[in-house]
Amino acid sequence: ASHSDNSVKLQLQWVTQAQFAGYYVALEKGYYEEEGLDVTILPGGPDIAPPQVLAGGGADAMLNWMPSALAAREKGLPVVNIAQPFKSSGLMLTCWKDTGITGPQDFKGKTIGVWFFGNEYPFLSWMSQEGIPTDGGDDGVTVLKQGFNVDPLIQRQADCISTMTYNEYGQVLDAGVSPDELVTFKYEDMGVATLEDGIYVLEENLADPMFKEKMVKFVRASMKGWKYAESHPDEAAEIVLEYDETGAQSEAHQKRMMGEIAKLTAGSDGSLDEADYQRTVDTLLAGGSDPVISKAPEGAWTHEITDEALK
Amino acid sequence: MRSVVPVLAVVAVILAIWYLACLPMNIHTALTNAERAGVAVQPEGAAERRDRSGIGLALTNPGQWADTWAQDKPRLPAPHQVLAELWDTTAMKKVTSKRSLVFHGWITLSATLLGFAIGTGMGIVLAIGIVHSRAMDMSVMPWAIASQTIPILAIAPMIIVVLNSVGVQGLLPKAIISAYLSFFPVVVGMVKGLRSPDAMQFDLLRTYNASRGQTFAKLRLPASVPYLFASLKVGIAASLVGAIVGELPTGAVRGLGARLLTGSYYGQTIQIWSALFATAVLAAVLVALIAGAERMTLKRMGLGR
Amino acid sequence: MTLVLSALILWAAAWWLNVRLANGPTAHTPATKLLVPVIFGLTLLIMWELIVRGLNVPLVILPAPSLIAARFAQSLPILWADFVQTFVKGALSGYAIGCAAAFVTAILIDRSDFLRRGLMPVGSFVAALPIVGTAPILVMWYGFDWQSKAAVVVVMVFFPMLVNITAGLQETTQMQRDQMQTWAATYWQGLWKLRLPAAMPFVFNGLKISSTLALIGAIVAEFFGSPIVGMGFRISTSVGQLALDMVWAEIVVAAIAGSVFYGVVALIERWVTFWHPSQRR
Amino acid sequence: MKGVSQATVIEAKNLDLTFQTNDGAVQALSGVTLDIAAGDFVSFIGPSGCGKTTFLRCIAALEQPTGGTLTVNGMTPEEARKARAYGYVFQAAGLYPWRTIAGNIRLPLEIMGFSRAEQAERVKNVLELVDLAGFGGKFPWQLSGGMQQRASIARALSFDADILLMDEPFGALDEIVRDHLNEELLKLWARTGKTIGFVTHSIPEAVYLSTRIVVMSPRPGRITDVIESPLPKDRPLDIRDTPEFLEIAHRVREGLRAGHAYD
Amino acid sequence: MKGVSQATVIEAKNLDLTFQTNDGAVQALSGVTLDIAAGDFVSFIGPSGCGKTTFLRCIAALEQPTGGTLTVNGMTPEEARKARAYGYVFQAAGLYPWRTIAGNIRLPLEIMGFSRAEQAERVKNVLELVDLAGFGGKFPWQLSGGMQQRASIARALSFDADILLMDEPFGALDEIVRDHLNEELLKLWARTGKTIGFVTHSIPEAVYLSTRIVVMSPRPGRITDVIESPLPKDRPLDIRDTPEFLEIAHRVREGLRAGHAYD
Ligand SMILES: Nc1ncnc2c1ncn2[C@@H]1O[C@H](COP(=O)(O)OP(=O)(O)OP(=O)(O)O)[C@@H](O)[C@H]1O
Ligand SMILES: Nc1ncnc2c1ncn2[C@@H]1O[C@H](COP(=O)(O)OP(=O)(O)OP(=O)(O)O)[C@@H](O)[C@H]1O
Ligand SMILES: Cc1ncc(C[n+]2csc(CCO)c2C)c(N)n1
Ligand SMILES: [Mg+2]
Ligand SMILES: [Mg+2]
Repeated sequence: ASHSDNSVKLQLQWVTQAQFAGYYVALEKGYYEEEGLDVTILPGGPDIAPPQVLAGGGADAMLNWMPSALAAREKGLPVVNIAQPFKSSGLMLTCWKDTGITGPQDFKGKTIGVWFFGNEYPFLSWMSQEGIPTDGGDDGVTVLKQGFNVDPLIQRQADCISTMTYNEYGQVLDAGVSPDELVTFKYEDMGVATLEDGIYVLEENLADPMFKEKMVKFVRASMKGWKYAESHPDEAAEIVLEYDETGAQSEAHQKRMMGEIAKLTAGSDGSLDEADYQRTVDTLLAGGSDPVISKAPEGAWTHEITDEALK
Repeated sequence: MRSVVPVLAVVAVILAIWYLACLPMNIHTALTNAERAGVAVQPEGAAERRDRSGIGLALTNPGQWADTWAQDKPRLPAPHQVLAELWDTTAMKKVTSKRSLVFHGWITLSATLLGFAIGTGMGIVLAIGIVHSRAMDMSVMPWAIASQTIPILAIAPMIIVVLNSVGVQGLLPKAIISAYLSFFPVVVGMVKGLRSPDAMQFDLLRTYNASRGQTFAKLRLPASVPYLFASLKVGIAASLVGAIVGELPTGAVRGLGARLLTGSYYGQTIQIWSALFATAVLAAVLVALIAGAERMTLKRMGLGR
Repeated sequence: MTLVLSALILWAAAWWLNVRLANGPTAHTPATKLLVPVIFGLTLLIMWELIVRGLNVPLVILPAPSLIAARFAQSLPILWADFVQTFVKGALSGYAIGCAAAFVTAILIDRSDFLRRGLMPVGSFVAALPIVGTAPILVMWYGFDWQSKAAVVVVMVFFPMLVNITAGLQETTQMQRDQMQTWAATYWQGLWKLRLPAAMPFVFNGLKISSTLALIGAIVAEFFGSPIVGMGFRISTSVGQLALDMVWAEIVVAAIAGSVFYGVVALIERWVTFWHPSQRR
Repeated sequence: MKGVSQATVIEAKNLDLTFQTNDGAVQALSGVTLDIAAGDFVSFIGPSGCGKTTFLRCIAALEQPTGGTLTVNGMTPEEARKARAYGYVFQAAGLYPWRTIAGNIRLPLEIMGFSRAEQAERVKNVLELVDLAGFGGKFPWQLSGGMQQRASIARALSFDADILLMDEPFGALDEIVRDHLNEELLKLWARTGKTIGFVTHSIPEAVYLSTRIVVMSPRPGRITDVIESPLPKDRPLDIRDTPEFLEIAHRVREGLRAGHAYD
Repeated sequence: MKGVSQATVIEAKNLDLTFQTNDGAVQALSGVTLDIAAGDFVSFIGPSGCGKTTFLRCIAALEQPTGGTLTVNGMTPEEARKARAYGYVFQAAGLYPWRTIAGNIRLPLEIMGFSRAEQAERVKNVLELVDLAGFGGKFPWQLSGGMQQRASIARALSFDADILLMDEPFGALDEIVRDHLNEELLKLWARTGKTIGFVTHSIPEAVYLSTRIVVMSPRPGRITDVIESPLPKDRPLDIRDTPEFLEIAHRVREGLRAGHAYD
C-alpha cells in the first residue's frame, strides 16, 4: 500500500461517544491538520471487528482492547501496539446487592452477563483464577452473552452484568437505581485488569518509514487531543456530540462519560507501560481451559512511535 | 375503501390490548420507582418482586398504573409515547438534523432503492438465463435456494470488509446486501412468469416461424409482467430489510438501522419502537408505490380489470 | 496469478460439461439432476479456494474452503450443540407454534369477513417490522434462552403462513362450494372435507417459505443476547475472535440445515398434495 | 304412471330473480311459471345467459328468488335440500382430485352420516349403475372426461335423491361419448323413475332425452315455449333420424332463433 | 376449378407418429395416407385421442412424424412454415390478453416483418372480413367468446397464407353462435379459395362445412373412412334438414361408431 499521502483512517471499536473524545478533539481543534494529516474517524459497533477492518485495509490504525488484539496476533494477524492512551481499565461487574453477592465466591449459582466478541477473556481468566466453572450448574456461573445495554440487569434476567465505569454503569444509575442497591467489582481492583483502548497498526506497515512518520504525527496529535479533553471535559463532550451522526446521544450522558474517561487516561502520556503489558499477558495466560493466547507474544508492542512522538 | 371500518376496529382493539399489556410489562419498574420515591407498594423489595408475575403485581398495585404508561425507558412503551416520539423526530425536526427520522429514513431509502434496482436487474437477468438455458436452470436454481438459507446478518460484516478492502465504500456495500435479499423473489417470480404462457401460445408463434428473441419480446416478457410485479412487492420489502441489516456493520452511523441499534445500546425503547414503525411505514409506502405502478401498467396492458 | 487463471479455466470447463449434461440424452435422469448442481457447486468451491490462495487473501477476511472443512471436522461436537440449541429448540419450536397460530387465526378470519378485512392490512404492516428491530425487544421480553428465539421465529413465520392459508381457503371454486351446499354440509364438514385439502398446495407454499425464514430468524435473534451456545452466538463471537473458519463452518451448518429442512417440507408436500397437477408427471 | 295427473314435484309461480352487480341490476329470471311432475324429464334450452342455470340453482336453493313462489315437494327449496331432495350434477365433473373415485362418491354419504357399511354398499351399487365397477380405486385424473362425468353422476345418485338436477353435464364431452351417455341416462331414468331437470345447449340432446322441453330467451330470462314430446319412452339412438324427431327439433330451433341476438 | 385434377397441396404417405412418454410409447398416428387438393375444405372427425390434432400439427411442422413422408406444396412442412404457408387457428381463441384485438392481429405481421403501413392496412381488411370493424381497439376480454374466435381467425388470415388449419375452432361456443360462424366461414372460404383443414367433434358441422370428411379411429390413430360430399358449394343453413345431408351425416356417424370404443 502507498503511505506517501497524508491520510489516516482510524477504526474505533464502538459508536461515537466520549470514550473516544481525544481523537475527536484533535480533529475538531485542528491538531491533526497542524501535523499535516488528513484523519478520518470510522465509528464501530457490535458487528465490527476492528482487526478485521485493519486486515482488509479499511483502516490504517485501530483502537482495541489488548486481549482481543493479542488474540488476533495469535490468529496470524500481526498487529502491534504503538500507543496506549488508556492507563487503567474501566471494566467491572455490576451486581444487585439483594442477590447477596459480596465477593467473587458468591458468583456460584448466579447468572452473569458477559460481553463476548473478544472481550470475554478477562472474565474467563478471572473465573478460572477463582476456580469457578463457567458452564452453569450450582457450583458454577451461568454465563449469558450480554447485548449492549443494561436491560438484563434492570429486568433482572441476570444477577450481574458487565459494565464500563464510564458508560453502562451510568446507564444503570440513569434507570433510577441508586448505587446503594448495587455491588460492583472492578477488574482493576480484582487484579485481573487488562489494557483497554490502545492504538494498533499492522506490523508490516511499520517497516515503511513514511508510514511510521505518519503514525508519529498521529499519536502526537492524538495525545494532545486527549490531554485537552482531560482538562476540558465538558467541551470535549460537546465536540463528541457534534460528531455523533446517529443523533442518539444525550449531553448529560456524554459529559458524565467524559468525566469517567478522564480518570482512565489520566496516568498515561501515550506510551505503553511494560508492567501493565506484562500483567495483561499474565492474566490472559492464566485463562482457563481455552486460553486466549497460548504463549507470551513477541513483538506485540513498540515504543518507537511514542518515543519519537513525545520527544 | 370497504376496509376502513374493519381496519379501524382492529387497530382500536390492538391499541387497547397494547395499553393493557403495558401494565404487566412495566409494572416492575414502576413499583421500583415508586418505592424509591417512598411510596408503599405490595410486596416490598425489588428482589421479592422479581419472580412475581406482572399481572399479579399490576392487580395489587393499581396506584402505579399511570406510571407504566409514562416511563422513560419502559419495557413496552405505550402507543402515545411512540407516537409522540415519531411526531417529535419527523415533523418537529429539520430534515437535515441528525435527530430527524426523515433524515435517517432517507439514508436507508437510498440504499434500499439502489439495492432494489441492482437486485431486480440481477434477478431478471438470471431468470432470463434460467428459462433459456437448461444448464443454467439445473445448476443455479438449487444454489439460489440454498443462498437464501444463509443468515445475511452473519455475512453482512464480511461483505462490508471484503468490499472495503477493494476500496468500495459508502452506499454500494449496503445496496449489495440489500440486493442479495431482493434478487431471490424476483428470480422465482420472473422464472414463473417467463414460463407462464401455455404450450398453445408458444405453438402459435412457431407457426409464424418466430425467432427466440421475438418469442421473448412478444410473448414471454409481456406474460411475465404480472408475476414480476408480485415479486417486486416482496422484493422491495426485502430490500429495505437488507439495507437496514447492511447499516449495522458499517459503523452504524446513519439510517434507520443505526437508529434501531443505537437505541438498543442505550435501552431507549421508545426510540427503537419509533424507528421500527418508521421502517414499517416506509415499507408500506414502497409497496403501495409498486402496487400503484402495477395497477397503472396492467391497466395499460389491458390486464387490469 | 496462475491459480486465478486456472480458476477461470476450471469455470469454463465445468460450464461446458454442465451444458453437455443438461442438454444430453441423460438430462432427465435423477442422477444428472443431482450431478449438474453438484458440479456447479464444486466448481464454485474450487474457484474460491484457488482465488483465495492465488490472491493471498488473509484468513481473517475470507478463509479457504479447505480450512473451513477442516474446522468443520474438528468442531463437530460444538457445531452439534449449537445446532440443537438454535435449530431444534429455537427454530423448530417457533416454526411449529407460528404455523399453528397462523392456522387458528386463518380459520377465525375465514369465518368473519370483517376480521379478514381488518386484520390483513394491519398484519401486513406488522409483518414489515424488520427483525433486527423486533429481535432485541423479544430478547428483552422472553429472556436469553431459546424461548426468545422461538418468539422471533413465531413473529417471522406467522404472517406469511396466515396469508397463504387464507389464500388457500379461498381456493375452492364456487361450484365446489355449491356442491357442498346441495348436500346440506355444515361449515366444518365443508372445511374439513373440501377447503382444507384444496388449500394444501398453498399451505405448503407457506410452509416452505417459512422453513428458510425460521432458521435465519433464530440465528439473528441470538445476535442480540443468548446463552453461550447456539449458531448465532458462535458466529458473532467467532467474528470477534477472528475465527472466520468457525464462522463459515456455522454458515455451512445453517445452509445445510436450511436446505434439508426445506427439502423435507417439499417431500411431505409431494406426499400430501400428490394430486396437484404440479406434483404429477 | 298416472298419466297426465301425476303429482307435482316442483312448482314455480311467477318467479323473478334480479342480481345486484356493480354495473347495476341484471334481471336473470322474469315471471317464470312452470310445474314439473314426478317422473318428468324436463330439458331447459336457450342461448347463453338466458337464466337456465339460475333457474336450476333456485330449485336447489343455491339462489334466492327475488319474487314469486317456488315449492319443491310442497316445501321451500331450503327445506327440500335439508331433506336431501336433490342430486345436482354440474357442467364440469368437479371431482376432488385428492379422493379416489370411490372416495368422491362416498363424500355426500359421509356428510349425510351414513354408516360405513352402508357407504360401501351404495358406492358399489352406483359404480355399477354407471358402468365404472373396478375403477373405484383410481383417482379422477387417471380417468377420461367421460368417465369422470359418469362418476360425478354416480355421486349425485348415491344418496338416492328423488330429483336429479343436471346443468349441462355432457357439455364438455365429444359427440360419440355424449351419445352413449345420453342412452345410459335414459335407461337410468327409466329404471329409477326419478324427476330430472336437465340444462343443455344441444337441440338433439334435448329432444332425444326429454318428456318436456322448456325453451328460454334472454334479457330478462323468460320461458318462451314449452314443448311436450310425443316420442315414446323407449328411444333407441336412431330415433333421431325419424321425421317426428326432426319435427320437434325444428320447432325447438325456431323457438330458439326467435329469441336470439347473435353474440 | 379444374374438377378432380386440382393441384395437390398436402400429401401424406404412410405417416406414423409415436410419442415416447413416461408410461411407454403412444402411437398417435399409424399409416395415415391422405392427399388434400388446393381449395379443398377437409374436416377431420373422430373420437377424442384419435390423433386429429396430431395430424394437423404434423402438417404445421409443430410435430415431427416418426415415419412416412409428408409434403406441403412439394416442400417439407418446415420449409412450408418458413414460407408462411399456413394460418393456424386453435381451439381456444388464444388471443394475448395484453394486446388489443388489432394488436393481436398485427402480431404475426410484426414477426414476419411487414411494414407499419402494410400492417395497418391488413389489420383493417381482415377485421372487416370477419365482421369486427370498429372493435380493433378493444381488449379480448371485452368481447364475447364468438367475437374472440372470429378475431383469432382474422389473425390467422392476416398474412394471407394459402392453407388454413383449424383445430376445433368453435368447440367452446354455443350452438347458435356456432351456426352463425359456420355460415361465415363458408362464405370466407368461397371468397378466398383457401385450402382448409378443419378438426371438429360435431357431425353436423363437419357435414355442413366440408368437401371431404375424414373419419379417424383411435389407438393407433388411423383413417377409417374418407367421405366426399355431394353437397353443392352454396349451402344455406337449412340444407341441414335435407335428406342428402342426413344421409351423409348418417354415414359419418356409422363410421365413427365402428371405430369407437367407449372411453
Ligand atoms: N352471481 C351472479 N351475479 C350477477 N349476475 C349473475 C350471477 N349469476 C348469473 N348472472 C347473470 O344472470 C344471467 C343468467 O345467467 P345464467 O348463468 O343463469 O345463464 P345460463 O342460461 O345458464 O347461461 P349459460 O348457457 O352460459 O350457462 C346472465 O346474464 C348472468 O350474467
Ligand atoms: N405431446 C404428447 N406426448 C405424448 N402423447 C401425446 C402428446 N400429444 C398427444 N398425445 C397422445 O396422442 C394421442 C392423439 O392425441 P391428439 O391430441 O392428436 O388427439 P385428438 O384426436 O386431437 O383428440 P381430442 O379430440 O381430444 O383433441 C392421444 O392418445 C394423446 O394422449
Ligand atoms: C463488538 C464489540 N463488543 C464489545 C466491545 C467492548 N467494548 C469496548 S468499548 C465498549 C463500549 C462501552 O460503553 C464496549 C462494549 C467491543 N470493543 N466491540
Ligand atoms: Mg349455465
Ligand atoms: Mg385435439
